[in-house]
This record gives sequence, structure tokens and C-alpha cells, in this order.
Amino acid sequence: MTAARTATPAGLVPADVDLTTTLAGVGLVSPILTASGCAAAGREIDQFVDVRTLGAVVTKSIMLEPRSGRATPRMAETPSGMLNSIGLQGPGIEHFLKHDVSWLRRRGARVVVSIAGGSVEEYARLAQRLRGAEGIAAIEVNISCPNVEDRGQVFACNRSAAAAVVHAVRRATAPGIPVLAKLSPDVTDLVDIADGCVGAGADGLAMINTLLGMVIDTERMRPVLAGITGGLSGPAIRPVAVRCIWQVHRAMPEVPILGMGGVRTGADVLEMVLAGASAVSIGTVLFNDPSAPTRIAAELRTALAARGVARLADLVGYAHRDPDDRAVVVEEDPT
Amino acid sequence: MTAARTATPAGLVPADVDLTTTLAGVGLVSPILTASGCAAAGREIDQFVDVRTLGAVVTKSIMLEPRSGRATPRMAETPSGMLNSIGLQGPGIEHFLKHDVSWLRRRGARVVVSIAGGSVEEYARLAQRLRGAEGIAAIEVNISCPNVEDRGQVFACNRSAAAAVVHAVRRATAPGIPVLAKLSPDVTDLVDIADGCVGAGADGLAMINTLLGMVIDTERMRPVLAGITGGLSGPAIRPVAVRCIWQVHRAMPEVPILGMGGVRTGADVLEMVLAGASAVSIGTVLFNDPSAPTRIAAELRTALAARGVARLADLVGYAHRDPDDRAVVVEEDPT
Amino acid sequence: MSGPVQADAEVVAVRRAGAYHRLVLLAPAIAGSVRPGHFVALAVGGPASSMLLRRAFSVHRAEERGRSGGTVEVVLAVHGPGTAWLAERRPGDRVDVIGPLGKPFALPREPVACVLVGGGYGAAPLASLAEGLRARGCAVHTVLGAATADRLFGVLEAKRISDSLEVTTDDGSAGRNGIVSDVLPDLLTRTRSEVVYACGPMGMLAEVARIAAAHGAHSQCAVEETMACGIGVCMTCVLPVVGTDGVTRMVRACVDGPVFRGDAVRWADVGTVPTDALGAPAEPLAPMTGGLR
Amino acid sequence: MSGPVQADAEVVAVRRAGAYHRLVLLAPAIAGSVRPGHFVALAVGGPASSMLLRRAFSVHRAEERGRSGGTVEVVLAVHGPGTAWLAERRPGDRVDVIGPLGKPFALPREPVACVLVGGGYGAAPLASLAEGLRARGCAVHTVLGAATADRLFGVLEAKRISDSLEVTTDDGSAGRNGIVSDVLPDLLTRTRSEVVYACGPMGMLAEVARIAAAHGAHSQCAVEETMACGIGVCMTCVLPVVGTDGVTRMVRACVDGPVFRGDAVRWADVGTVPTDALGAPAEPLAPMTGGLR
Ligand SMILES: Cc1cc2nc3c(=O)[nH]c(=O)nc-3n(C[C@H](O)[C@H](O)[C@H](O)COP(=O)(O)OP(=O)(O)OC[C@H]3O[C@@H](n4cnc5c(N)ncnc54)[C@H](O)[C@@H]3O)c2cc1C
Ligand SMILES: Cc1cc2nc3c(=O)[nH]c(=O)nc-3n(C[C@H](O)[C@H](O)[C@H](O)COP(=O)(O)OP(=O)(O)OC[C@H]3O[C@@H](n4cnc5c(N)ncnc54)[C@H](O)[C@@H]3O)c2cc1C
Ligand SMILES: Cc1cc2nc3c(=O)[nH]c(=O)nc-3n(C[C@H](O)[C@H](O)[C@H](O)COP(=O)(O)O)c2cc1C
Ligand SMILES: Cc1cc2nc3c(=O)[nH]c(=O)nc-3n(C[C@H](O)[C@H](O)[C@H](O)COP(=O)(O)O)c2cc1C
Ligand code: FES
Ligand code: FES
Repeated sequence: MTAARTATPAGLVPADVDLTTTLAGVGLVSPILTASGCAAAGREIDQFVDVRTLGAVVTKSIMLEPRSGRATPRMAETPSGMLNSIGLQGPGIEHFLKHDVSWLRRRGARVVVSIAGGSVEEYARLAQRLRGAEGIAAIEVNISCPNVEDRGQVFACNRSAAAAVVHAVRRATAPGIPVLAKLSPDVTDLVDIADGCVGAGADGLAMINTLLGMVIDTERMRPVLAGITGGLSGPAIRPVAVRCIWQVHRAMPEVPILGMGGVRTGADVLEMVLAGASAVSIGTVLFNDPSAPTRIAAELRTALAARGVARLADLVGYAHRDPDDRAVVVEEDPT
Repeated sequence: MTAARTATPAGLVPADVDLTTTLAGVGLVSPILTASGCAAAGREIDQFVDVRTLGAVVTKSIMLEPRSGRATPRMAETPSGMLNSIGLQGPGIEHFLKHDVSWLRRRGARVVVSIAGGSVEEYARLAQRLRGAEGIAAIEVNISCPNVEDRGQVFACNRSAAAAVVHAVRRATAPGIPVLAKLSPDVTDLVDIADGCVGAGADGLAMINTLLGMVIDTERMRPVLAGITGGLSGPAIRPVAVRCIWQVHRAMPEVPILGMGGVRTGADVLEMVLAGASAVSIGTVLFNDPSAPTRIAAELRTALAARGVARLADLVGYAHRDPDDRAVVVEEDPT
Repeated sequence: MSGPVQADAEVVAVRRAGAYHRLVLLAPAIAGSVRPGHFVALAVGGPASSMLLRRAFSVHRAEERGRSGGTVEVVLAVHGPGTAWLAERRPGDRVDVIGPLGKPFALPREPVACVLVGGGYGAAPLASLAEGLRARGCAVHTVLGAATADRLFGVLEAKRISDSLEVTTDDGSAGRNGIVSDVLPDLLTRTRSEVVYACGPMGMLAEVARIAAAHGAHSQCAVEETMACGIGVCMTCVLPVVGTDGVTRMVRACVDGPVFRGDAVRWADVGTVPTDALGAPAEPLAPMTGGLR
Repeated sequence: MSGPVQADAEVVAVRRAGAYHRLVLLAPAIAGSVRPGHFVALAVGGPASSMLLRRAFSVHRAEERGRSGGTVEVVLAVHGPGTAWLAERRPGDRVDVIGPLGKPFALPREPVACVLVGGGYGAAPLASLAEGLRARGCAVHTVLGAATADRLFGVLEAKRISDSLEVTTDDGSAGRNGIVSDVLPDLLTRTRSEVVYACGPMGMLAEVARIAAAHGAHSQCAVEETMACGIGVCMTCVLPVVGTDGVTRMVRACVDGPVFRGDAVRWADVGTVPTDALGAPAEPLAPMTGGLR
């Protein structure tokens, strides 16, 4: 009763599988990145997985100034997931560039810098500040932030607000550096928001950010989180993430996607790639298994070898193709 | 390190706890209902839990005509949840009234009839047909259906479409029978949709329906579900459900809410009640544990007795109250 | 017949049997009412499991009395995390079980000759079925097939109970090199069997039903459809079946089956909603509308 | 000091100890580098668990060598499903463990008198700490407190290692009726202790830190904050701590602690972001904006 497998070309072993990928024009040694806010700036996770083997470290969203974040409790465990409400605690862009980005560069890791602001102006200033910085592979724009100039409405939930941020960041960023807009699933029409971001100059899309959720402590009869609501992440949300990637890739197949949301295994990475992601970030699962990226890469190689697929990149969006139309995927150049 | 407990008034035992509740004017012997589509029309589940002990059986959404539903596979298991894509298979309203509602009446169960349609007109006709029928406690309007007259846009995702359906159903329904609008969480502004439904005459709100999700079979490299996307349910989505209930109760505390989404234990029911639900439906967890309603009621009694709460109804929305303002909840009339 | 019961069963034994595991559960409330062809649904992973859905297994044997009271035995192939968890149980552990579920095999009123066909672990329910048939004076001829020798189940037991036994494997590692439908036509002719009972993969069942019909034999096929609830409430397990009124309906494998008349199932249309099924849409439902679920 | 290691550890033993369970894991790669005050983080529930987050436990003992190679022992109170699962482990089972984590207790350079205060399972790390202190020539006075007698941990061991031992219980079921802070001031005066080490509930630590300061003693407190990652990447475990520069920062209990100088933690403000903390908002962040997470 096991499902059919694609024929395995003779001799394809896991080590032969080519996992390199290209995300919005940037070549990556691995399709596996760490998700923003789940690996800080790489230093701690480097104790468990050599950060140079990652596609990139996506850093915790940084703001202009130091930020203390929210009161605790900042997290709650939920079935196959968790809520967080950190409030973007961080040292501010100056300290970050001096201590964190420079460490990552020295270590030889690729860096995707995630930025966050409370106004279009703040995002623009962050991007300007990054323009001078060296060793940055791409910018991920976390638009799941309240717009202080619009009654705290979250940028990611409004097409024109999202587009305005992306436009400002794209304008302020050096041409060679791709700008990825990170989308929230908490919207009625994700494709519309995605379209707005791409129209405003986004070179790619990162999805998904957390879902808005909440847990009440039934002992204290009060919300668990000091911030009341928080972001739901982890395997619980993976079906939502896959659906979002699928919908957006279907609507705009030429737009590169960095997938994320509950990825735990090599099969989960493959699932997002088949749905349309060119690369995938690992978030919450790092808390369960900080060496997950190494394990996941091995699982992915094994899975592809078993299916006779020599190059992961050939499978981006593959599940959309009509079964009858599918070119047989065989090894061509297994270097 | 266990959290503080509210002092237990002497002698409050689980059997003394009053679980009766009122939902949109309808008195219910229990706050625990079965969710639409998860207990068919009560007959099968009655083998595991006496349906008369339920607050009500909410029947599988019924349409005007018999419907064969979608092709299989119709389901996929996901971490702490599942996807379904049934396509509203059902016998049509006539057969349903004759065989299903009449059985439930004879059995002595309270019945909430869930209706579904492809146009405002269809909903209205269903409501008209129910007007004559006896033994119906309330109508739940499943508006998570595509509007065939508006390019398949889901009613629940559009304030005016949702309101039009609710308005039509309310007009066609006997005055004594409350109409509950069942909301989808897949929207940018749930409170806005809720407000539209209440404005159109909804006597209460049922929330949440499933989240749109998807799973890809990494062996076949194709979507698992024949319908490609499906509805995500189960404990995985509970934090989203609690957040939705919380937001809507906060915005319109006078509107009765039937909560649902991933409820597994008595503590989960309590969580939704604290967030603002007057009663709670059990869905997916019935597949895991068809006798869950009995277990959950017992857990709820025990939890309330341990907290010294004599009446569940006193806790509706309790987590919203300022800790300093909270009237101490003690037993007053433990009959 | 009494309805299904939910019970917190103690694991009595877990034993390897070729590629399979035999799991024996102490469930007296269930054991007494099991008939051949019934299945049980087991909860997997314990109280903090991420796996919400039960796993369905045909009952291999149900012992009403005996040493340990009232046991139900299933044969499981480790397939994914749920079956892996079950295979790791040890005596004394507990598993929540619901059963008996579904409609069992219908037994002939007359003492006719019968052929029993089992594919892989599909052989599990056949031993007790054979006993039931023999008790009614039926001749029992068994055919067991599998991909490889270690995926055959119940060969010794079948040899003991059956009047004749044929074994096939896809790779020839045991019995005849081939599949069960290779030997079935000849066997039906030779034994003049009037009923064929079959349990195994869908493809095999379709072939068995076709061959039985061609030989004028009645067939009873136990199907395996993906099931979310197993008790008839969710509508995930449907397949197109023609009723006595000639109308095709999408019926539930869990309560209207898993055993169906082979000539009633529209085997070629399994996985689809035939356009002539009751309530079928004029055009097939478009995927991706998302809402109608 | 070498960094933390992730290891698939075999369960050597699980033993009851009053209200607690002692869990011994074979983890040679970790055992060698554990110092008193370090903690480990255990994955719970197995591969299909719905519980994603690790559970943190102070190391009670780490044996670098010995019969079974290199073991790490923790003492756990069953609190929720994660600790319940751990308590049900049997020898031979496997548990994924990360350690050593956090900053251990700082030991005095001089052989001064020390007081060790443990509340409940907070006594777990104190035995090995006491040994380390004694090895440096320090006098060790121990105070153990708990709600009830069965929630005291390590009384016999403490008696053996310490120069003096005092025991308190809230209900008087063992030792003196009261709490540890009732006996601490007197003990500090009597023994002229210069350092107080404490591990236990936050309220107890705050009191210990206050009393130590009042007596001119240095205090080292091991805090317990809710942790999602345990390794410093998630920022869930923060509390307000004053730096040597006088600036309050929200620092991570998992990597900057769990052991902090008692006079550096702003005990009264734990659970809040003090308005004078580095990067604190002008007004407290409003909840319910939802996005900023
Ligand atoms: C009526 C019936 C009788 C069965 N009898 C047996 C038996 O005697 N021995 C045996 O080994 N297996 C039997 N099966 C199949 C068995 O239920 C699946 O192998 C098992 O559910 C797989 O669970 P998993 O967690 O290991 O795999 P996963 O693939 O991880 O399961 C994921 C989900 O898919 C469902 N699923 C996967 N495969 C199947 C399948 N083949 N049939 C139904 N649901 C599936 C699971 O229930 C679960 O919900 C039977 C199935 C049915 C419906
Ligand atoms: C540094 C440190 C050392 C600890 N040492 C010990 C020890 O030696 N012995 C012991 O019994 N316990 C110790 N704890 C507490 C222990 O981690 C919790 O009791 C345990 O995580 C509860 O898990 P659960 O699944 O049983 O409970 P649940 O309440 O269901 O846990 C739900 C979630 O909340 C978290 N959580 C709940 N309570 C606590 C808590 N008190 N502290 C931190 N996280 C919590 C869990 O990690 C989990 O993510 C320590 C905690 C920390 C941070
Ligand atoms: C503790 C925590 C902190 C996070 N911080 C950020 C952040 O600063 N910026 C951001 O864009 N996303 C942040 N996220 C979201 C993740 O990057 C990711 O989009 C989301 O968690 C879904 O992936 P996952 O399920 O693999 O964690 C955070 C998630 C968690 C769990
Ligand atoms: C198999 C299945 C079928 C469902 N069918 C319906 C339906 O017909 N009408 C409806 O309003 N909701 C339907 N739902 C949604 C549930 O009523 C419920 O809103 C949702 O599943 C969340 O609750 P739960 O997590 O407890 O299942 C269905 C859910 C499932 C799992
Ligand atoms: S499995 Fe639910 S109806 Fe058959
Ligand atoms: S627990 Fe994650 S930073 Fe401390």
C-alpha cells in the first residue's frame, strides 16, 4: 500500500543529489535557511550546525533602535506548535551590524537581514543603513508590524501599506541585493497582497509569518501571554503555509518564494518546494532540534535519491504540473 | 510551581456544578455540542454518547438537493489536526428532515440545523423549508461556501455577501428560532465580518470554521486531496479559534458565541468560555474519541469545582475582566 | 448485532510475523461481538500524540473466552508513524480501541464451495472466516498472495483450515511466481465455488470481483479506504457503489462496508465521483475553490 | 568551557524520590562538562509528539566515569504532560538531551563559609555544588525547604555533605514549620557566611537575595523562567537584570543565567519590562496590536 515511486536512475546516491538553489538571483549552497527570530544572529545555533552549511542565516528582525520587547510570559506551547510574543527585542541596527553581521561574515555564513519598523520611513532608513554594509545576501522585510501612523494596522494586512514599505525598501537598497517581502497568512486574499508587494518591487516573497493566536491559562483564568495574543508557529501551521505557497506560486509562478511554517523534516522541505518554494526556512523546530538543518538536509538528499531526482531545483513548483505533462526528472549532471 | 488556584468554597463537588447555559436565548442542558460535519445527524455518535446529554447536535450542513461531494482522498492527517475536503455530501433537505431530524426529535436530542448554499436564494429557500419543520432549536448558517454568483468567492470572506445570506435566512426563519452565522477565520478583519452578520440579524455567531490548508504527497509529488485544498481542523487550530472568540467578544460582548476549533478537553471548553463563548462544539476530536463529550463534561465539572465555580455561565468572557474588577465567583445556588 | 464499543485495552502481546506484527489486545467488551470481516480502530501515540486519527485494522482473531478473557488480535504492517508506534507497544501498555466496526462478510446459507483470497495482510480476516464457513459445511479453498514471501500472512493456518491452498508471490520467493488473479479462474472452475471472499489491495479486489462475475460466482470484497473516523460520521471513506435500485451512491466504507458485494462496487471509478452518481454535480467540482468543504 | 552538545541518550534508570522522579541518562558527551548550576533540556513525547518544546532541568549529578560511562541525573516533578512522559520512561528508552546549558554557579576563590538554599526540587543542583565548595575548603551550610515532607529533596545527601543542615516545611510535616527565609538571617549571622547559593521558586529567590544583601553576603540565584529554546535564540526567557554599567537589560535566563547575582536581578520587576530598561518603550507596549511579535 505504499505510494508509487518515481523510477530511480541507476546509481543515484544521496551524496550525488544537488541541493543548491537560487533564491531571487542569489545562489545558495543549501535550500535550508534558519527563520527570522528562531536562530538569533547565528552564533548560538552554530554550536549545533555549522552555519556555513546553511543556505543563509535569516537574522531576527532588527529595528533602528534598541528594543526591550514585551513583558513575560512571551511564549506558550500549543498542540504541535507554540505562541510567541517577543515584541522584537533587539539591540538596534548599529550594534547589530557591528557585532552580529560582522561575526556572520567572519564565520563565512550567508546573511539575510530581516528588518522591521513602525512606519514606511523607518523601513526606508533601515534599508539605507544596510546599503553601506557588506556581506548581506538579501533583505527580508518583516511587514507583520503595526503601522504606528495607521492605528496600528499591520502593514502585511493591507495591500497598499505593504506595497509602500516594499517600495521604500527596494528604492533604498543596492540593486544587486534582492528584497523579499515576508507575508502574513492572516489575510482574506494573500495573492492580492503578494501581487501588491511584487508590483512595488519585491524580488521575492517569504511566507508565512505566524498566525495570530491566543491561549488562556485556565488556572489563572487570564491570557497566558503578557501580550495577550501571539504568533502561532510550528508544524501545526504547516498545511496553511503549504497552501499559501501553492496559491501564490500558482498565481505568479515567476516570483521566487522562500517557504516556511512548521518545517520539521526533509519531506516537509520537499513539500514546500513542490508547492513552489525555491528555498525553505526552519523556525520553531530549531527549538526542538537545534541541529535540525543538518538532519533535514540528509533526509532531503535521501528522499530525492529514492525518487531518482538529481537536482532539487528541478522540483520547484513540480506539484502544479499536470501529471501527463511532467518531464521525467532524471539525473543530468550529478556533480 | 503549579499556578495559583481560586479558593474552593467548601463542599463544592463536581456533581454540584451547573453546566447549563443559554445560547442566543436557547437554554441548553450542557455547553457541549457536536460540530457540524463531525457527528453526521447524531445517530452514529449516539452509540458512544447519549445525544440527549449534549447541548445539541449540530447537523452536517445540508443543502437543498442531494449532493455526492468530492472525489477521494477527502482527508489527510496533519500535526495535531487534519484536512478535509468532503464537498458537503448529503441527502438534501427533504430526506434530511424526514429521516434525520425526525430521528433526533424522537430520540429527544436538541437539534441545530446547519445549512449551506451556493447563493443567497438557496439559503433563503432552505430557511423557508425549515420554517415548517418542528423540533429545531436553532439554525447555524455555514457561510464558508463559494458564491456561485460571484466567481466562487466564499460568502464568509466578504462582509456584504455574508450579511446578505444572514439577512435572507433571518427573514425566512420563525422569530423564535435563533440564527447563528458561522464565521471563517481566513479573513483579514474578523470583527468586521462579525459586525456585518450581526447587523444583518444574526442572533449569535459560531466560530471558527476550518482554516484553508493543503498537504502534498511527497511520494506522488501531487496534492494529497482530490480537491487540492481542504479545511484544517483539530487542536492545531485551537489558538486561532480562541483568538477569534476573544476578538469578537471584546468588540461585541453582548453577542452570543458558539465556540469551536480543536477542543479536546474540559480545560479547552473552559478556555473558550473564558474567551467569550456561551457554548462549545466538539468536532475533529470526536474522530479520535467519539465518547469525548461525556469525558469533557466530567473534566469541566471537576475543573470548575476545583476553582470553586458553581456555574459555568458565570465565566462567559471572564478572562476579559480586569483582574481587580472581577467579582469573586462563588456558589450561589448549586441546584 | 450490538454496536461498536470504545475500550481502553491492555496489550497482551506483540509478536513479529514475517514482515508484520501481530498485536493482541485484551478487550472483552469487543471480542464477543466480532464477526469475520469486522475491523477495529486504534488510537495511536498516547495522550500527547500529534496523531489525532485512529488507525483501522481488520480483526484477525477474536477470542471470546480463553486464558486471558476476551482478546482481539490484529496483524499490522508498519507503514508510517501510527503503525510504528503500535508495533513498539509492550505487554501491559494500553491502547484505546473501538470495535467491532463495519459490516462483516456475509455467509452463505447453503454449504457451498468458497474461495478465500488474501493479499498481504489482507489474509488477516480469512482464517476466522474459513472456520465459520467450515462450520457451516462449506468447502474452503484459499489463495494467498503477496509481493514477497515475508509479506505473506497466515499460510500455515490457511493450510490447516482450508481444503486447498495456493500461494503466489510477485517475485516467486514463495509459492507460484505471479499474482492471485493468475490462479483464481482455474480454481473457480475446478472447485465450482459459488462465493469468493477477498481482502487486499484495491487493484486485487477489482480483479477478483471481475473474475468471480465472469465465473458466475458471488463475491464479497473487503475494501481499504482512507478513514478519518471509522464510525460513519465524517464522510471521508466513500466509494461509488450501485444499489439494488440501480442507482450509484457514494457510500461509506466504514459503516456500509468494508465488505461489499464485488459486483456492486464501481471499481474503475473508485477515487472519483461518477457523473451518474446520486447528487453528482453537472460538472466535476473544481478544486481550489477552497470554501466548499 | 566547551559548548552544549545534543545527544540521543539512553535512559539508565528512573526512580521515585518522594514526590519526585530521579532520571538518569547515559550521555557521556555531556556529562564531562557539566558544572553545578548547569541545566539540560530534554525533548519529550517521542517522534510523533505534539509537544515541540524541550523541558529544562537542573543537573543533579553528572558522573564523568563510573559503571555506565558518563551519566547525567535530573530530578523532576511531574507537572504537566511533558514531565509525565519523562516519568514514564523505562531503562533502555531514549531521550534526546541538550547540555550543559546556561551559566553555572560561580565558586568563590577563597575558602569562605557558604549557605546553600534549596526550595523543593531546587535542591537538585546543591549536592554537587556542596561537594565543589568543600573541595575548595569552604564550609557548607544547607537549608532545604518545601511545602510538604515529600517535596523535600536531597535531605540525606545534604546531611552527609554539609557542615550544618536546616529543613523547613510549610506544613511542618518535616523539619521546622515555616519557610527557608525564616531561618536564613540567623544562619547567615551565626556562620558568617559570605556567599549564599539558592535555587527554587522566584519568590524564594527574591527573599534570599534580599536577606543576603542585608547581611552583606554575595548571592547566586538560579532562576526558573519559561523557556522555548534553552539555547539563547528565541528571547522568551528574559528578565530585567542590572549590568555592571548600571543599565537594566532584558537578559536571557537560558544563556546569561540561569544563575544570576542576586543583587543584579530586579526581582520586583520580573515579568515586566521596567520603563528604564534599555530599549523600553516610552509607554508600555499595548497588547492586542497583534502584529509586533
Ligand atoms: C478497513 C481497514 C482495514 C485495514 N486493515 C489493516 C490490517 O489488517 N493490517 C494493516 O497493516 N493495515 C490495515 N489497514 C491499513 C491501516 O489502517 C494503515 O496502514 C494505517 O492507518 C497507516 O497508519 P500510519 O500512521 O502507519 O501511516 P500514515 O501513512 O502516516 O497514516 C497517515 C494517515 O493516513 C491514513 N492511512 C494511511 N494509509 C492508509 C490505508 N492504507 N488505509 C486507510 N488509512 C490509511 C491513516 O489512518 C492516517 O490517518 C486497514 C485499513 C482499513 C481502512
Ligand atoms: C533552568 C530551569 C531548570 C529547571 N529545573 C527543574 C528541575 O530540576 N526539576 C523540575 O522538576 N523542573 C525543573 N524546571 C521546570 C521544568 O522545566 C518544568 O516543570 C517543565 O518544563 C514542565 O513541563 P510539563 O510538560 O510537565 O508542563 P506544562 O505546564 O504542560 O509545560 C508546558 C510548557 O510550559 C513550560 N513550562 C511549564 N512550567 C515551567 C517552568 N516551571 N519552568 C519553565 N518552563 C515551564 C514547558 O517547558 C512547556 O514548554 C526547570 C526549569 C528551568 C527553566
Ligand atoms: C520565537 C519566534 C520569534 C520570531 N521572530 C520573528 C521576527 O523577528 N521576524 C520575523 O519576520 N518572523 C519572526 N518569527 C516568525 C518565523 O520567522 C516564521 O515565519 C514562523 O515562525 C513560521 O515558521 P516556523 O513554523 O518554522 O517557526 C518568529 C517566530 C518565533 C517562533
Ligand atoms: C470532516 C469534517 C467535516 C466538516 N463539515 C462541516 C460542515 O458540513 N459544515 C460546517 O459548517 N462545518 C464543517 N466542518 C467544520 C467543523 O464544524 C468545525 O467548525 C471545525 O472543524 C473546527 O472544529 P474542530 O477543530 O473541533 O473540528 C467540518 C469539519 C470536518 C473535520
Ligand atoms: S471514516 Fe468517517 S464516515 Fe467512514
Ligand atoms: S529560552 Fe530561548 S533565548 Fe532563552
